[in-house]
Amino acid sequence: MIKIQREDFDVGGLHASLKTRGSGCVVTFVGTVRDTSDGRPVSRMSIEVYEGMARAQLEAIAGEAADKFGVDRVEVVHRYGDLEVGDNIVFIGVSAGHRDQGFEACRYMIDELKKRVPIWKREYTPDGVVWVEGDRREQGPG
Amino acid sequence: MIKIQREDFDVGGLHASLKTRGSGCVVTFVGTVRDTSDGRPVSRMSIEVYEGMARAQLEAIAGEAADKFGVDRVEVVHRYGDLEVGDNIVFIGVSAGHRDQGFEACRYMIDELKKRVPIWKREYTPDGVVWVEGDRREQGPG
Amino acid sequence: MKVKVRYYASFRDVTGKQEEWLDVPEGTTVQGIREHVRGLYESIARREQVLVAVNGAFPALDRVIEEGDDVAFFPPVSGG
Amino acid sequence: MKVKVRYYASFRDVTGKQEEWLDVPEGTTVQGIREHVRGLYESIARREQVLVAVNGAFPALDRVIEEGDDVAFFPPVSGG
Repeated sequence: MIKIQREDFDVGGLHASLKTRGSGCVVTFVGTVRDTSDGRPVSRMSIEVYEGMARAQLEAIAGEAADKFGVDRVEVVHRYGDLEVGDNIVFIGVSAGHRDQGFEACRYMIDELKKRVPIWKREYTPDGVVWVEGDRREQGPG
Repeated sequence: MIKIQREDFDVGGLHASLKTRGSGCVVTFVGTVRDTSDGRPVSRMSIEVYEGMARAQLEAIAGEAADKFGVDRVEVVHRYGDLEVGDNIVFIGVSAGHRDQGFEACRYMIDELKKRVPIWKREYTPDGVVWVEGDRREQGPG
Repeated sequence: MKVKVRYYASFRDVTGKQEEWLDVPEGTTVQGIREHVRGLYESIARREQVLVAVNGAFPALDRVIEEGDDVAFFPPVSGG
Repeated sequence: MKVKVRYYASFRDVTGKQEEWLDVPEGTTVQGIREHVRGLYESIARREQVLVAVNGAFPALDRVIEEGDDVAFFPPVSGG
């Protein structure tokens, strides 16, 4: 299931929903808000999403992971809105027969998400509010 | 923290305890009991552990992961005793600044666990009870 | 032909707009509408990477824009 | 010298023992005690991989066994 939501997610519940009787493992990646970014302190973050396209891209990525790695189930949740340090940002979880598949599929999904899903972070730093764009930071208007 | 226990573990609670303010991600691997093994149906499993040595090896592996990949926190739980299909067997979780570290450390730990931590599975199949040893299955006395 | 375009993230800030209607010739390609937008906004023109999505996907640059297409401009993404 | 050895997993089944005392000469190495055990149990002798741990670690095969060492024999592990 793909979800794009403001609310936090329940890691334990998502984990349970990934399991199948044929799965030998569940691999998950959760991205969280760090208190630094490129060496600068970050006090909080806000996340903007182009929702319709983000959902379409995430569904495509989940389908690619299933095709390439033969995973059993996939769960993706991405949050938007205002987040504090330590908050969850994204959940990517897969279940699979074996750990090679599980690790590769989970890694593939987060890597693709970071390349092509239209979501942007804005970090609140002592220097002001900064858009994060790809691997670079661009100074915003305030 | 390293735990070797009969009881199930709480994935959500372990996840929460891995987070730090400086971490950007949490990567976890959970091994579960599959309903097949090498193409044979499995109805349940029992797990034996040489506990003192298993703990020492897991502590060594956690230390190696911290040294090699610079992870923030590590949690490992391995269960023993009788397990049913779908039950959790092992939890390996790490928090880290970046996802490369997180994925590599988590993968390293489960790979090392499967090589050198003295724990053995016994699968209940229609052909009898089978010790799993490394990648091979050895027929047990019944 | 009138085409509605939307701006996301820093592009909304630098254009001062969430969306606008552009008047472009029939047969304009994705590449063409990107040049058009670069011509309107100097701060977008300066950017190395200007992503254009059409109807929720990343199209080929020679794809022709049709009336009613949903066109979006944004900088490199940073989710996850 | 008397050394206590323990057997785990299928090795406990094939020896029929959880542990036993072996009488080996002073200066016996890890390799030596493994040969000794292979000599006692044909089903262990047949195994390609016979792991020996001393005091919770995998020692070098030329390590000398000391009185009081905690020696364990087991097949390849299968946790996780």
